[in-house]
This record gives sequence, structure tokens and C-alpha cells, in this order.
Amino acid sequence: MITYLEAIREAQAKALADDPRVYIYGQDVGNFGGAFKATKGLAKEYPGRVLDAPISEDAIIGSAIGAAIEGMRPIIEMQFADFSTVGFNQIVNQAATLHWRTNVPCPITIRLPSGGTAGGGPFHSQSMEALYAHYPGLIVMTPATVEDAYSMLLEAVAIDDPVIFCEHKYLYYHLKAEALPTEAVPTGKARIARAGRDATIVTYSAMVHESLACAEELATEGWEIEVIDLRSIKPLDTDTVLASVARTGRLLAVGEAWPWGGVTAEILARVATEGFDLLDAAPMRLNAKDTPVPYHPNLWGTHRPTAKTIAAALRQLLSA
Amino acid sequence: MITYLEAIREAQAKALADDPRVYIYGQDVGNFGGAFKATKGLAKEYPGRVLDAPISEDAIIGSAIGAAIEGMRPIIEMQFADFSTVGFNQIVNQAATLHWRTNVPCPITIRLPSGGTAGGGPFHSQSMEALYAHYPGLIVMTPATVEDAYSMLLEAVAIDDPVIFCEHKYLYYHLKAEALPTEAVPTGKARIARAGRDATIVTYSAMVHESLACAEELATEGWEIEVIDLRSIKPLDTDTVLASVARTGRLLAVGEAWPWGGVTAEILARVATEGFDLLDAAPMRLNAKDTPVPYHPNLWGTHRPTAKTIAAALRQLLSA
Amino acid sequence: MVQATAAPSVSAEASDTKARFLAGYRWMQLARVSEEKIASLYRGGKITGGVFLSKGQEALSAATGMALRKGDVFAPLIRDQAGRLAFGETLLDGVRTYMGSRLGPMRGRDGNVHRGRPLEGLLPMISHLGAMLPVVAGILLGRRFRGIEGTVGATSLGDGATSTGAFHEGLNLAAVEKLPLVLVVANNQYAYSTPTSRQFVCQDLADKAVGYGVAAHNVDGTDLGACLEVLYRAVEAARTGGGPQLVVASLLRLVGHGEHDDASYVDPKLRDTPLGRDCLLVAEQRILAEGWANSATLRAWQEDAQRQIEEAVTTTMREPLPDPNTEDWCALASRHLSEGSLPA
Amino acid sequence: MVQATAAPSVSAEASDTKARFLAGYRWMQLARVSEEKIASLYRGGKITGGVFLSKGQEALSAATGMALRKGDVFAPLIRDQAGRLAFGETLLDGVRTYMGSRLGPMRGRDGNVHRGRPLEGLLPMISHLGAMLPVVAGILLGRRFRGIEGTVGATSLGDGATSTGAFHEGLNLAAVEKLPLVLVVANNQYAYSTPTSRQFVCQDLADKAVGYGVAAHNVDGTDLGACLEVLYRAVEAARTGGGPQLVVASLLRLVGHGEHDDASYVDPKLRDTPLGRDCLLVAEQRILAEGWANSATLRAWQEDAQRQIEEAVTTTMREPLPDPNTEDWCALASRHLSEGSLPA
Ligand SMILES: Cc1ncc(C[n+]2csc(CCOP(=O)(O)OP(=O)(O)O)c2C)c(N)n1
Ligand SMILES: Cc1ncc(C[n+]2csc(CCOP(=O)(O)OP(=O)(O)O)c2C)c(N)n1
Ligand SMILES: [Mg+2]
Ligand SMILES: [Mg+2]
Repeated sequence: MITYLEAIREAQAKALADDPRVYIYGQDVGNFGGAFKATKGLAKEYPGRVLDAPISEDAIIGSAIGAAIEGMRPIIEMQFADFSTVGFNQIVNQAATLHWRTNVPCPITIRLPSGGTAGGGPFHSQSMEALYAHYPGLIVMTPATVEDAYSMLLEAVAIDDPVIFCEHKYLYYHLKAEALPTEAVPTGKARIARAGRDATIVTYSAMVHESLACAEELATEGWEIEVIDLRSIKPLDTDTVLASVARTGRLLAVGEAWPWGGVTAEILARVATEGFDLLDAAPMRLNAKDTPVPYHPNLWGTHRPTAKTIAAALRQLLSA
Repeated sequence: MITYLEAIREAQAKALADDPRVYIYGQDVGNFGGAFKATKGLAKEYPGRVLDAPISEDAIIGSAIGAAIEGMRPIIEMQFADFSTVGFNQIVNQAATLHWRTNVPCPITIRLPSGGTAGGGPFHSQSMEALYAHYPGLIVMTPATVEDAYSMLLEAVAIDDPVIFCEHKYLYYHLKAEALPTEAVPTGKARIARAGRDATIVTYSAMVHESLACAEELATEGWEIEVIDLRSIKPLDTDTVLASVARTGRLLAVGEAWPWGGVTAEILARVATEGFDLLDAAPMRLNAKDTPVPYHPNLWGTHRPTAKTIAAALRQLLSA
Repeated sequence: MVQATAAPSVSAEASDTKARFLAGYRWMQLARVSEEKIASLYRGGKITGGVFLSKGQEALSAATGMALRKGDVFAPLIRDQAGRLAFGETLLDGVRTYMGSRLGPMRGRDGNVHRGRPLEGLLPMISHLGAMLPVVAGILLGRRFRGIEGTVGATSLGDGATSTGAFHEGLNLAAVEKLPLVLVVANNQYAYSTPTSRQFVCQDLADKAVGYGVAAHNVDGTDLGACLEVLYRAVEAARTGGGPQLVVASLLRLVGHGEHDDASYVDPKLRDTPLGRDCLLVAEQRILAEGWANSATLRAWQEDAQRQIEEAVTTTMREPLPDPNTEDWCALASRHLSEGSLPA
Repeated sequence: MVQATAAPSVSAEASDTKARFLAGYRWMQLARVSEEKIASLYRGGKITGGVFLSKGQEALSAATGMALRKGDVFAPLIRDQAGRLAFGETLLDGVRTYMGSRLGPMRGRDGNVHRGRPLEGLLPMISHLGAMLPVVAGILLGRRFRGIEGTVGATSLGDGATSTGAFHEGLNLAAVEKLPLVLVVANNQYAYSTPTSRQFVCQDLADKAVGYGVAAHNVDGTDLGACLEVLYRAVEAARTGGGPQLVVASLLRLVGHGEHDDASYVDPKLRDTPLGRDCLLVAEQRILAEGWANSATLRAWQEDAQRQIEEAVTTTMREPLPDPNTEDWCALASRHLSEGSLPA
């Protein structure tokens, strides 16, 4: 059995092994192996290619951009996604604009340990995918499975553009797979995580699993819920979403991030504009509450969507 | 006649005059009167209360938060909205979370000279409203008229929460009014800029004027287009939007910002979920192209929506 | 806040070295004992999330808290249990925040070291290192605007945090405004697992002061007497118009970065240097050597500290946890402007 | 890039003070003359957006560009016309970018000083001050990974930009990695309208070096000879393993921040100090005094410079402007991943 976290470690090991242009840079990623141990042992296996960085997110990202110009393929680990706010400018204004301005690609991968966990609190729990998707010039990946964590991270390193790799901390240990994948779904293609015909849940990352649990529960009541795992939110696979809605006529978009302008807003906007006639009922969305992510489990468990609240929304959608 | 820019200057003068807790802090806002002259003469009129700041956006915002805790009402001028990326962390993680975490309000106003102008280029043209609206704890204002520039800025200073005040540089000189308003529409209420019955354009800031020009043009063809000026995008006045769509059955959302997760996505998501049955046709949205904002006028003029492209979209919507 | 009672009569005799030293010792002892209790609660699964302790850094922290007075401002960081207590934070505030009590200052919304009472001058840190520095500067700027004089603002940072842009911009802004700010940098030789050699190359972090035009002070962070002397001097200098003061203390963190961490990355040789001394034992030895108290008294104090933390925990255990149903899910102070319509 | 021809034979005789000085003078002259042309085009409404000139800073900039060699990296800022030319940027690249020619390096997508050719070692600045510093550091880090030795990276900043977090983090990272980076700070006493007294309080910006553990150099930015000597020394030190070098030049910007600005905020007294000298005139006087050239020759060079810029402008005037219809509206290098579906 291999965990989602181990898959991320293995993908980085393979990237280092296969491509001399790859190096890893971030706080405590060296001998310590990273705050989450995602780079465990790599500094020893690949001497001089896994470097501890100072607490300087702006310079960390900026230096990765420079190295990319020089032909390297840096993998940057932010200790937590939340800290990327201090590297924000280099990401959205330097990395994201380089190719468009100069025709020189900027192949950097920025790993963001994302999402909420019990006791994480307001500054170790954020889901920042929508922020980065809003800016032109970035690819935003949100793997929900062990297989995708592995293959998409390898893809991210191979892609000639800056990739924001949102890996979910909650899945790090919870998620296990038999083995690493040998082939992968191409980037930009969504995956039908569960087939159904009564309604479509479009979601990504950790919420895929809450949605699957919910689908399982509703199945006992005879409902067949289709669950779509977007895999990457930019590009966002509108076609797969529309095809599903064409089958079910009902759409619920679920995201762990904040509501205003989040992934769920983008999905609903696309389906409303491009698949209006496919809808048999008003589409719905479910997000985290519009407050910072609370520390205590009692609050956190209610702040984010769960199988239970998703089921409640679905019942409403199905009865519409 | 008073311009949009003068109105912003007058609002700050009044705020300084009426409330000893108000001070202005930002690069070159002192004797120089600011890069756009929005604080012209204020340093002289209010000695010691209009201070030049170092080129330290993170510290500028951080210090404003501290002063607000101490009971002050800082008005912060970012020289350009685009530079708020380097003050981003203090805005979204410190200012926006303070009240929720501690019950202590954080009444700071952050003025962002926003939006595109000919020759502005990728780093002096950005519309960042969606970024800030995505984070809980912030109010985001986007005045489209001289009157609103004045009254909403005064409102912003009076509000007990951090307000992101997106003032549009293109409107600074282009927009003139007879006089300053004596009363104001309350914050959070949208304004029907032009009444119509055939279709609804929901927009804000500079795009209100492109939309009005477009409505004027289509009026010559007998179409009556309703134009809604959101005024603030967070809170967003969904009720007024829904009421309009109930009348027209057709919706086009227009924004100058990038498409992914922008204001237009949020509007469509809300109308799709809450006003699905009001729609006679698939709603549409029009945004800037998904690239950085180009420098040359030839490109810039096509990058952003204009009366002409809005009209094209509307014709499509009306024929649907 | 009802202040924890480690030293009822400090301020009265603040001038007296002995009394001050003993008071400092007791704050250190209370911090050590209370953090050990927090750690045991964590191991017992009573605390969710991180637990960050200050073992080895109590002398510096206590001195910082003591050098400040009521009306001053303090923005502690993750290794400031002693300084928080000395500044006036109650043990209850700490325990309640760790355990998420609805009655705590953070009401379960934020936890562990992310606690404070801004209106009482104690700022609740956000996680982003360096971010509290400009906020303290802003409070002092605000006080200048309001004509409030003679108060000081202090904040703590680690060696690693000196690499942040926030540190640079914040200290520079404070210097330009000549604010009464004391920045206490605890150089414990590591930032999480990262040694200072990967963090900066200046000989001494105090060398940074000249580049900001601020005063610098070095101190042995394992020596309570030295910490008290230097912190009182630095705070006094700030209070009397000396502008920002940079205090750099050398010491070692004698625990993991957090309780999840065994700190195996710390060079054993370092532990054997004077940096590796346990400041609490060092203080104890001095007290006995000076004859300021005998071991029986020290034990009595220790038991008193034990009693206080046990009492705080017992109280907290009986208190209600946050309830999502009664929780007010509104991030804004202006309730009328909050978007009820947002589909959460 | 076809290099502008101000000094065909510089590198050959780079060792010779006279030749080097004359070459520097000619880059300065070409910069001055070309910028005057740009300014007149701006006044004539031929340029949209900002125009930022370097009058008074040509000596420092020229010296920076000259001290670098092919294969080195240069990230100029807004007052580096002379350095750009000396480093190898053509006049055409500048004119085309200002006028938005589709044939220019930025193709109308970005303008004025936001131009460069990354693969030729010339970085196109983004506006956010300080942001280019870590990028240069990253290129040097990349070269270390690739085993490329002996190259140097230089970047320019103003006095105001030293207040940015990016400056701090970038310089510190470069110091920790001991990179061959030269940071040239042009202290022209103002950041836009803001005097250094509102920007920092250290006596001398070079005082910041010790806090980063990097070497520092001061230089009179109005003296070409001094600039050449110091920049060649600093670049050589970086090239030979000396780690980051901080060069601080004192001078005055003799034009507005941009052509829209009359710089009326500049203290007239400052203009009368040595800082206010026009480096081009100072260099000219030295040339005549040393008898390195006579005024007829200087005039001839001036006319040659005139001819070159006129030629570049004439060429550009004939070139196509960007066409929104044929423009490729795709921000990604991976076209297959771009969202055609996005409703623009
Ligand atoms: C901007 C930012 N980046 C990364 C982190 C993650 N982080 C938390 S503590 C820590 C190490 C801090 O080291 P130091 O400043 O020396 O303080 P110490 O823990 O040694 O007391 C890091 C990297 C953070 N909190 N903020
Ligand atoms: C982060 C950031 N904040 C603000 C600005 C706006 N701005 C452009 S130039 C300038 C002044 C720069 O002064 P200095 O660094 O001294 O360079 P100089 O113009 O004097 O050459 C400012 C504030 C910016 N470009 N970047
Ligand atoms: Mg440390
Ligand atoms: Mg300057």
C-alpha cells in the first residue's frame, strides 16, 4: 500500500532520477525531508539537488523562475499553501507572465500543501486554487487520488508552464492505493469517479471523497449519482462536465474553498452559459462557509462540506 | 464640473476634516499629492496626517492594521492596484481575519487605483477585485460614477471592516459630474444605471460606461437594455440582479477582469442557482481575455470588453 | 485578565535585582510547568493540532514580558509562554485556546499559540512569520497620532524569521518613524530543521541593525540575569526616544519545533556548548548560590505553579466547546454587510 | 542582437583606462541622445504610456553594462539605457518597445523599459520593485547546477527599492548561496517624490551589506572614471568567488521620475552639490582635459549617436504595429492546455 503522500515523494524521486534539470527547493526539504516528509531521503539520494531554503517565499519563487529561464525544472515546496501569499507576487506577476511577454517558458512546479485538517486553523488550512486560476498563465492541478498525486506531479514537472500543484493535506495519510500507476489520464481531462444518471456532482481534491461517500449513501435510497473529479481546475474540463449534465440534467458543484468566485462559481457559470438547455433544474453549489477556516474540529467539521451536507444539498436538488 | 479623481480627493479631505482618527498613508501621497494627485494639497491642509510611506507594501498595510486596532481609521493608497500583490498577505490574512478571530474591528480603507488605460501594460492595469472578494472578511467596492467615488469612499472610511476600494484609473479624468452628492445609495445596494426590459447587463466600474454606450446604440435598433451597476461586488446585491432578470429574462454579465472566477462567474452562479426559472435564455458573460493586460493600445482595446463587443454579445443573447 | 500569580510584588520592587530575578525565575518556572502540562494533554489526545513549546527560551521570554508594563504592547511568537504570563496573560487564556474552550479569547476559532487580546495590548499572532512586526509598529504609530506617549511595543521573532520580507519592511518602517519598538530575536540556531548557515551569512544577526539605523543589543539567552538587564535597558531606551531596538539573544531550543518533532537534526555538539544550557537550571543554581532562596522554597514555588496549571485545566475541562450550530458564521464586524446569500 | 556601435573596439582594449573611459563616454552619449529622442517622440504623442529617462545616471549604468561580458546576466531597471546598450541591447529593441512595434522583443505586449531577451541574459523587468533580484539569483543558481562557471549576474535598484521585502529576501538568498551577483543601487536621493529621509535612516545604504554578509562598494555616480573602476572591481570580485557585491552610487536624477513629472520636489540646494553634476559633462571635461579627444571629435561622436537613433526610429516607424486579430491570445507555452473555452 502506498499513501497519497508517499506517491508525491515517489514522483519527486522519479523526476530527480529521470531529469537532471530537476531540483527541489523549499524550507526544510533537505535532510529533514520536509514538514510532511514529502521529500524524505531525497537529499541523501540526490546530493546537492534538494536544498533547504531560507524563510523567503518571494525569493524562493523568484529564484525558481530564474533557474527555469536557465533551463532548470525546479520543484518548489511551500511549507503550507497558506504561506504562498508572501510569494504571491512572483507567482502571478513574474512566473505567470514570463512566457506571454518573452516567449521564454517558465517550467516551475509549486507544491502547495493545501486544504483543511482538524486543528489546522485559519493559516494552515487554506485552499487557494481559485486565486491562482484567476490569473492568466498558470496551470492549477488538484489531484484527488494517489494515482493522480503521482502522475500529475510528474506531468507538472514536464509541463513548460508554471504549475500550481494543490496537494491536499487531509489526503496525505488517509488515502492509500495498491500501487503507483503506470499510465495516466492526460492533464486537462476530468475523470468520472462514479457513474450515475440522476444527478452530477462536480468536484475535486478532498471533496471527491466526501462526494463519493455521499453517492454511496444515496445509492442505498436508489439514487444513482455521478461524481466527476476535475483533477485540474485550470484547465477545467468543461466538456466532460457538460456531457455528464446532459445525462443527468442536474448539477451540484462542491468545493472546499470559499464561495465567492471559487471553483464552484466557475463551473456553474460555464454550465449555465454552455449547457443551459441540459439542465432540468436549477444547478446548486456547496462550499466552505465564508469565514476563515476555524481551528477547533467542532467548527471545522461544519465549515467545510461533508458527505452529510452534500447529501442534504443533493436531496434538495433531486426533489427540484 | 468635478472629476472622478477630484471626488476621491474631496472625499479624503472631508474624511480628514470630519474625523480625527483618519490619516492617509502611501507612497508619495504627502507634499507631492500622490502619483495621480488624489491627495493633492491634503498634506498641507492636514499637517502630520498625510504621510509618505517607504516602498514597503507589506509594512504599509500591516501598520494600518495596527493603527486600526489602536482606534485610527487609516486610508491607504497603493500607487497602483497591481502593487497590492506584495501587500497581499497582510490584507487577506491579517486585516481580513482580525475581527473574526478577536472581535476587534479592522476599519482600514485600501485605495487601489485599478483597471486598464492605454499604454498601462501588464503591471499597471490590473483589476483585482475578484481576488479580494474571494477572501472572507473584506468589503470590495467598485464605484462607477463620480458620485459613488465620493460617497462610497466616505462610507468605506466609516465601515468597521477592511474595505478594498477599487477606483478606476480610466475614469479618473474621463468622468465628470456637476457636483458632489449630498446623499448616497447605501453600501451593498446596486443601482439601475439604465432601465430596460429586453435584457439585463450586470456590470461595475468602467464597464458600466461601455455597457451604457452599448445600450444607447442598441436603443437605436429598438432594444431596451437594462444596465445594473453593482457598485460593490462584495457584498453583491443579488436581489436587484434577480429582480431585473425577472423583468428581462436575459442576462449578460460584463467585467474588465480576467474570466476565471471573476465577478461575472459569481453573478452567473448566483442567478443560475437562485433565478434559474427567471431565465428565458442561457445567460452570457463577457470578460477581458485570459492573458496579461497588453501594453499597446491596439491590443489593449481588444483585450478588454468595449461597447462594440458588448453589443455583439447582446445581439447574440437577444436572438437566443 | 486576572493575572497568573507568580510574583505578586514584582512591579513594586522592580528595581531590586534580587526580587526581579526571583520574579523572572517564577515566570520561567510557571511557563515550564504549564507547557509540560500542555504537552501531556497533547500526548493524551486532549489537544488537536500543533503544540509549540519554549523550553530553553523561558529566560529571554520572561525578561521581555517583565520589561514591559501595563499599557505597552506585546506581540509574542511561538516560544513566549513565559513572556505572555509576565505581560499579564492568564494561564486560562492559554489552556482555553489550546483546548478550544468557547470561553477562551479565541473561542475555538483559532488555537494554540494564536491567541491574544489586542485591546489589552497582547496581539494574537498570525502564522506568517514577520507579519506581526508592522502591526506593532502601526499601533505605536496610532498612539503617536493620538498623542499617547511613553508606551513601548515589543515583538519576538526567531533567527529564521529574519529572512522574511516582512521583517525587513517592518523594521525599516519603524526606524523611519523612529517608533518605540523593541524587536527581540531569539537566535536558537535553527529554523525548524534549518541551521542558520542556510538562513543568513552575517557573523551576528545584530549586524543587521546598522543597516536599519537602529540600536542593537546582544545577550546570552540562557542567562536570566543578562536577559533582564538587556531587555530592561532596551525597553527603557525605546521608551525614552531611542527609536527601535534590536535585541539578539543566543540560545538553543531544548525541545522539538513542535511536540510532533524530536529535533534529531540538532547538532549534539551544540547541545554541549553554553548555548545548550537549560536557562531554568542556570537560574536555579544562581538563586541557590546567592542564597536568595533555598531548595525547599523552590520546590514550594514549583508546586504552586503545578497547582495553578492544574486548576486552569480542570476549569477548562468543564467548559463548553464551540458549537457549530450556535456559532456566528460571520467574518465581518458590519453584520448588515455580510452576504447571507453566499451558499456555504 | 546587432549591437549598437558606440565603441567597436572596447573589449579589445578593455584594460586601457583611456579606451575604457572613452567607450563609457560614448555609451553615455548614445543613451543621452537616444533618450532625448524618445522624449521628443513622447511629447509628439508618438508614444503611449510612461517614458522613464536616466539623465544624470548614465555613468553608473554604462559602467555596469561595460563591466559585464557576453554570457553574463543583466537585469536593468528604469534608468539603465546606457547599461543596456553597453551590455548589448540594440537601439532598435528600445525604440521598438517604446513604439510597440510587432517586430520588437515585446511585440507590443509590454512597453517602454519593460523589455529584454532572457535567453541572451537581458531580463525584462516587471514593475514590482526588487522583483528581478531573486530572478537573477535563480539564473546564477541554475548555472551552478549546470556546472557553468565564471559568469556574473548584475541588477540595478534605486534607493527606494531597498525598502522592499524582495530586496531583502533576494540579497539574503544570494548571500546564503554565495552567488556571483552584483547589486547596483543608484541612490539618487529620491524615490519618485519621496526623499531618502522617509525611506531609510541608515547613514549610508552600503551599511546594509554587513547585515547580509556581502561586500560593499561606494562610488560617486557622477564620475564615470570612478564608476568604471568600482564596477569592474565589483564584477571581478563576484566572478572570482567573492559572493554578492553591493555597489552603492550617490547621484541625482536630472529629469523627472517620468516625462510626465517636472521633479519640482527636488531640493534646489541638492542640485548645487556635487551630486547634481551632469555626469556626461563631467566626463566630457575630463576627456578634453586629458586630451583624449578634442571637441570636434566629441561633436562627431554626438552626430554619430544622433544618426543611429534617427535610423532606429525611421526603421521602427515603417514597421507593423501589433494586430489584435492576428495576435495570439494565449498566455501558456503549452497551447494544448490553454482554455479556449474561456469566454473572453
Ligand atoms: C512566511 C512563513 N513561511 C513559512 C512558515 C512555516 N514555519 C513556521 S515556524 C518556521 C521556522 C521558524 O524558525 P525561527 O524563525 O528560527 O523560529 P523558531 O521556531 O526557531 O523559534 C517555519 C519555516 C511560516 N510560519 N511563515
Ligand atoms: C512594489 C512597488 N511599489 C510601488 C511601485 C511604484 N513605483 C515605481 S518607481 C517608484 C519609485 C522608485 O524609486 P527608486 O527605487 O529610488 O528608483 P528611482 O526611480 O529613484 O530610480 C515607485 C514607488 C513599484 N513599482 N513597485
Ligand atoms: Mg530559530
Ligand atoms: Mg531613487
